[in-house]
Amino acid sequence: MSDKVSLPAPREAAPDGARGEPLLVAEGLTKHFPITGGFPVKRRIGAVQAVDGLDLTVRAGESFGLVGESGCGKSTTGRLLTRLLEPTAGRIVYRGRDITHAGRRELAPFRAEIQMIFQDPYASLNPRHTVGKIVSGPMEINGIDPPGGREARVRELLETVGLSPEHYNRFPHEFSGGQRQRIGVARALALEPKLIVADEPVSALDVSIQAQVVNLLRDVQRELGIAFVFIAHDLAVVRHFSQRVAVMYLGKIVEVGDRDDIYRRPRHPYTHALLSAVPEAADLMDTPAGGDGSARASRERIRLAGDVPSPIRPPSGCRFRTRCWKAREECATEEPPLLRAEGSGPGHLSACHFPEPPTVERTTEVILDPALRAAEGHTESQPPNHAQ
Amino acid sequence: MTATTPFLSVRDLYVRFATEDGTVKAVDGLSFELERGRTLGIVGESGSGKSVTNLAVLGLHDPRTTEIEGEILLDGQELTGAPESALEKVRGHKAAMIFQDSLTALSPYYTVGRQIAEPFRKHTGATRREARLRAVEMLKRVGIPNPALRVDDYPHQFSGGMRQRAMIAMALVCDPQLLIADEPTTALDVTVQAQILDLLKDLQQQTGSAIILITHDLGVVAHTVDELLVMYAGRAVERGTVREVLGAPRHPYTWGLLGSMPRLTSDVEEPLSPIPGAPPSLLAPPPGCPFHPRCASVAAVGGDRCRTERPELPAGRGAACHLTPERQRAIFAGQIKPRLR
Amino acid sequence: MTPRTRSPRRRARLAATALAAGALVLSACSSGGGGSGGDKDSGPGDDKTTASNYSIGTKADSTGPAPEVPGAKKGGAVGVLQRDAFNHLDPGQIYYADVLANQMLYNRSLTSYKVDDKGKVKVVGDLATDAGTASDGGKTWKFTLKDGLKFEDGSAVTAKDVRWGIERLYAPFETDGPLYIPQWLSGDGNDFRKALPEGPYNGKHLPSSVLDTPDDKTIIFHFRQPHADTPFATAMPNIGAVKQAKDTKQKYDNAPFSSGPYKVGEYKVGKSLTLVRNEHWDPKTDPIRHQYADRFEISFGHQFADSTRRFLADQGGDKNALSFSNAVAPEMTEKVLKQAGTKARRFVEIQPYVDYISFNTDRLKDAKVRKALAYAMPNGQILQQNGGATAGVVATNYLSPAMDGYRPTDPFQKKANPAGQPEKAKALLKEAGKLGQEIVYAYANTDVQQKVSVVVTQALERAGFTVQKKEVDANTYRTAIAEVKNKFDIYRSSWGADWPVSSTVVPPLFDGRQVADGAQNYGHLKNSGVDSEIDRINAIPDVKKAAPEWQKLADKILEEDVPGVPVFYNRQFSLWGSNLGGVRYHPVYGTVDPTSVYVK
Amino acid sequence: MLRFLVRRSLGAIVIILLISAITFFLFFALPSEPALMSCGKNCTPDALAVINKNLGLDQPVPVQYWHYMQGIFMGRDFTVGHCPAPCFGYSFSNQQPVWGTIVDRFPTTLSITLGGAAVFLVVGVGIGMIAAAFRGTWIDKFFSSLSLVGGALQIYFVGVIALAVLVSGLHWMDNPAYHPITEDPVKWFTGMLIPWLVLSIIFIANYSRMTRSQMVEQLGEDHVRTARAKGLGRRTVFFRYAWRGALAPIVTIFGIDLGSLFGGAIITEFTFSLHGLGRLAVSSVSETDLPTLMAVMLVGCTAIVVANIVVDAAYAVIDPRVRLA
Repeated sequence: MSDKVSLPAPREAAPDGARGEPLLVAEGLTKHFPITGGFPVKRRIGAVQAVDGLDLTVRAGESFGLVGESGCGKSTTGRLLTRLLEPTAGRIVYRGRDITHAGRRELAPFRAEIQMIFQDPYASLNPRHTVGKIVSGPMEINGIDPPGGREARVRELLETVGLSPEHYNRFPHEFSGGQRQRIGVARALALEPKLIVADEPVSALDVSIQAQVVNLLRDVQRELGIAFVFIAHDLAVVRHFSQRVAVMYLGKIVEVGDRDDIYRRPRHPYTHALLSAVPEAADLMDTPAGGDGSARASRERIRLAGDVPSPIRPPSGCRFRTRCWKAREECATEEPPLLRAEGSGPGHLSACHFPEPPTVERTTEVILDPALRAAEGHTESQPPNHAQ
Repeated sequence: MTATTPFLSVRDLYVRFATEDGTVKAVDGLSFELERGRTLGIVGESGSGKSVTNLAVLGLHDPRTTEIEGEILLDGQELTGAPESALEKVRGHKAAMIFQDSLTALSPYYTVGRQIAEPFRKHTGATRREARLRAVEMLKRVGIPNPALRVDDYPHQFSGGMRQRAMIAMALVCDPQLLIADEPTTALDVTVQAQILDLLKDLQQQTGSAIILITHDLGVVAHTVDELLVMYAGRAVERGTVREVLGAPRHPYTWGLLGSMPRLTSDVEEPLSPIPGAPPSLLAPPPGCPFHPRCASVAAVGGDRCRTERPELPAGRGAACHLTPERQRAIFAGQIKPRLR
Repeated sequence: MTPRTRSPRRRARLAATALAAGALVLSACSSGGGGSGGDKDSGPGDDKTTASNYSIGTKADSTGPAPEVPGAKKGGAVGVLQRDAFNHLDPGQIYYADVLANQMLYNRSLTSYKVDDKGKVKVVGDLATDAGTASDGGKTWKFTLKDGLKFEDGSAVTAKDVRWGIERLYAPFETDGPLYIPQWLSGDGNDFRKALPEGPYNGKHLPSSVLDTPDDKTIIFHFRQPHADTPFATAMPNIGAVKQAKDTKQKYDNAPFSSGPYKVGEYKVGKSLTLVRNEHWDPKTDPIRHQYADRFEISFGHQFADSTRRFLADQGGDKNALSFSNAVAPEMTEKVLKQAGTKARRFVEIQPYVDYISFNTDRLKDAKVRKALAYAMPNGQILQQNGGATAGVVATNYLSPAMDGYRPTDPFQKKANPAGQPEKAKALLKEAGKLGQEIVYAYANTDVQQKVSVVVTQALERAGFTVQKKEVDANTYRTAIAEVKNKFDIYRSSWGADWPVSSTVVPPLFDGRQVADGAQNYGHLKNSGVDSEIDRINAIPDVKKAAPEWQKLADKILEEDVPGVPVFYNRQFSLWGSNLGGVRYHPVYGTVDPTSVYVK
Repeated sequence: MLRFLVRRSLGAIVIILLISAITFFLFFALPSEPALMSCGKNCTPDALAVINKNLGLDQPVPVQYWHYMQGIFMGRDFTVGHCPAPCFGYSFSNQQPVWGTIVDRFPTTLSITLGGAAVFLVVGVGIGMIAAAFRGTWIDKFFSSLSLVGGALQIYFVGVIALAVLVSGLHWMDNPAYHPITEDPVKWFTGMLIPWLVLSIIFIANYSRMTRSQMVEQLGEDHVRTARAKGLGRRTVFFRYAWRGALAPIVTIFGIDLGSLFGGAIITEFTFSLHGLGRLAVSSVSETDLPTLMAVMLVGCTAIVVANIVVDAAYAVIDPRVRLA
């Protein structure tokens, strides 16, 4: 309806644009997906503890990275933050307002301010709608009429994301994967959100296209001052995009801190293992051609055993202990709190009873995988500590 | 075999698919060689022809819709045009393959043990009992705990990493001399990927087989392969040892790939330098150099050469580019390398 | 409603569910062509059955054995293909065509119809020595049983058994059969049951002042009113002998105790029935029935298309097969008429059933309007929708040609104008000042009636009516139109006489005192003149003399009161296997008469 | 497996009870009057009342339902006598104990459906596999167009033609009839052959098309490619890997088709003058014969539910990923 005026944002709640002010706060955020079964009547017999007691703060205008392996609960966290899922426990406070259990109507003003970008650009666009319709959709739903009209705004947005305004009347199938993800970004930007949750936005794209989209998101984030929760499994991409990073493992944050805290001075053994597992072409790029030797020379090499345990019955105490080379008895009984470890900078928290030294610049070799151990001739039997 | 004949030699390979929209030139004149005990990495984005090439090596394309030309010599045996019966003897025996998605690449209907034992029985004539023992042994070798029990599990009862190990066990069960690994770790988590890559490398050291590793991830090849082939739009655009290609890349496409990759150590304040545009359609690839519509060096070559003339990939180290090797080196050192910091 | 088969509702439902729509389309396509062929061929049906065909037989006529059929042989099994499973074997429950034909083989009644090879019908004594003797002005009727009558176990049939057979009709479970005799004896409607609420089962019996059996051979009825057509009423199958010791009440329906030439061999309810020879039946006592075949093997579930196909193919056992009541499937009519060699094994005969369109005189009060409707009604086209010439003949008056005393009167000139006379109708409407009169037309939602509704609507609108169609669910159609206070102006109805005397037609259809929910005076005609005329004719002691009077009254009602218009007289088109002889038409039942059938 | 069976059976009982209640109450919601069927021509409201009393229809519907259900489990007394459990009452239309009728008719329908299903599964799946094996060739195109024609056919139409040609025209076979398999297996087989073929024709078309597309899809699956890459022979790959994968969806569809198979049986029974449950169902509706209708519904539903449980169990055998619980 044309007589609907675009709603003024409820600015009185929190001073807008103050970078660094907490925008979104999650406390004890928990999501358990029930598993039914049993006999003879089906009932709840357990739960996938997808997210379990998560505390995090996203500040206005910052880019917050959420990294972890599959099943760590990062995507669930994203859906909880945007309230696409109802949390089992915990609180979500957006700009000072508790929206944990807000209903449709109460959420309406925030819906426009929190947007989401999805992994699969194919699945998230309606193939029967034109690009114009897709991008203007959120404006229509929220009854927002920007000055100059919706179409003009859409064309402007298309330009912003690197598409041509002439693409307004095209259909999604006429675009390549990267372009489709650009359409998704344009749609998320349509309502001038304050927070965008991007769930694996580039992982379905080819390397060269992935870089284009990462650059686009970076520009959007920086120039428009939008806060981002950037969810990805690719550590290098997260590092490139995020000012602060949280590492998740089995539904919990094991370490959180500024980018350099995590990538240069990690304290949690899992963060170390993750970083050491990333195959880096750069290891060779910096060394001149020729010569032999291993590329791993200057980095620690940590090879864990097996896969991540099931989130249905996570290990007691510290959840990482089953794959950790430093694990001791108390790790099984006592859950390590997320704390600032001795020697860490401010805001750098890790959840470990026995934190690692704060550097990756070492030549530690930890081999837990039995097949590797056998093949590489490690003869000792399962030493708990393998640091050399 | 004489020492001069390479173990695997692919010459002027063309693979074309007949589709409703026309003929797709998936592989367009590709040549490479591989020796025993060596690992060749083939890197490229989707549609570059890297997987198609390797399916052609084992003759796994549907002959009704695929046209294959060229020469594939495996240990002196010509595989293009070979009868199905001959190919069946090669597959899984002399040359085996590991696929990307172990969930779909293993049959959900049979136990892991049976799927491992099957090619062993077929190729060695072993009894059911022997084959089963072999399967248990293979599972143990790839690091599956309790192999004697897990041998009777179905693939869905395995975790993703374990399934990929089982697939490796299946591929290696007949001690193949050539192992083709097609994106073997793409579906895996990074910690598991590291285990699998190391495992492949360790197993190769034990068996001395040749490996072709197909991937889109330059990081993966950096740690695993000896030689590297970069493919774009069905053609090889650069070749060399992995140190040569990653340390001093010559082809503008390779520069683009490296510039597109964020690194754990790069300067986060600098944006990535992606390749503009998107890969070309293989139904109607651009004339001349297929990369020219996205290439920043067209001006450096000058004239219409890039648009009209197809650059050849020299034998040995080199790139399929109209820039002279000197210009290639100069541009990399002067303009590209600083940006990669 | 119509006793044509068990129930038209059922017929319609089966057609709708079982047959694909294609079959119905086929039938519509072929009925045009088949119709004319049927006309040429239908020789016997048109004029043979006239008034003179019926008479009351003498004592000599009632004496057995039945005249031999020339060429008849003993032995063999006759197959009978029926569509619907028999709903009853208990003679007390039998009313409708298929089971009427069937009961002839194992059940004998006090009187019965003797049909000769020319189609002439005499009412003769069956169990009784003659057709009964009246006294007391027709209120008392006396019957004497023949000698040598036996049940299937060899025991003699006595007057006590006949009394039992009649008295059990008073029991509450006997609801399906005709109730003339009990009602004449003990009261109208359901009141008669009060005379013997449990039937004879608790040892009570009707007093001799009502039903008298002074000895083993004599049965005397003392009716409340005179009834000249008693010999016809006693020919209903339920006025016969039931042996008390074998009466299993409801279960008797599956195991009737035979007094006829055949008895129940094996009965798989709903599937098949085998009748085998009754060795204790004495042909000398029976003026009607033969015992040529060894067995009758009756099977159910044969759609008309199936039975017709098998008779046409004439293969194997089907050569010895017939059907009591299955007609030739409409879509195969032409094929049957054209195929060589079928002429000797088929007939098309008039049945005692008439289709009407009733006019609700409570709503259409102006007789001119009703006359206009009668003129406008397209009888010929309606008949076409029902299957054409082999399914019926255009009706010209209320009484069927199968009735005694029938005359081909035609007050609305239907014979000459089978499509109706819209101009005449329009003129009448104009005269009445009712041009554009709205007519609420109710019809059942069966395929045939839907097609009929189209031609009726067109014809009426041509004649200046405005038609409002009201489609009624076939299951509730009868209840809906039988409601006195219904909101319809015209609707289809049909009626079949229980015997060929019009006392079973005119009173139920036109007696103003019988207007009630559920009754058959669908036109709601209330004319005291008509009512007193009905009483007068009913009192005439000689049914032969009464017959022309009924016709006159029916014609007068049609011409003056017009509570409806007759549309067509139904016909039965039968075909049977080539190896059977003695297959005749039973003009009273409207089916094949199985009593003289033999295997060649 | 046992758990699965017990749980599914419990669920089935609930479903069947629900269906019985719905049928029962729906019957009375319909504008139908069962008494009319036994009312002859003398049908007055008086006479109807008598009949309604005879049939027990004068009581409130819930009471009738209660008596009915009681009868099934504990037997019931009627004026005719005691009716032992399982007592489904006496038919309104022919006063027969309904259970006896059901027991009599059930084997016919079972024979028609099982035999028909066997024919269309074997032939349909076979044709589909052949077409898939030779996909793109004239063999494939021949079978594809054949199944297109077959899919357009109707049982009634094919049935009439089959009878006209095979029985009346060429005299190759006798009129279809049901003979108990226990008495004469050969007669049973020959008597049922035409109904089977006719019933299966429309399904054959469906199943061959579905099998072909499933096989083609499976042949393109990664795990089939893996099997080939292991050096397994074409035949092994085709039958052991592709077919096994195609089987699961076929079994699923078969489970869904059970209902229409029963529907097909109704038309088949009418076309071939056979006496099965389908015919009984239709006649009980048209005759407003509540006890028979109820019994047919209950038996039919039970059969379908049981068959579905069997299909689900078979599915679990075929696909180890499906865990029964």
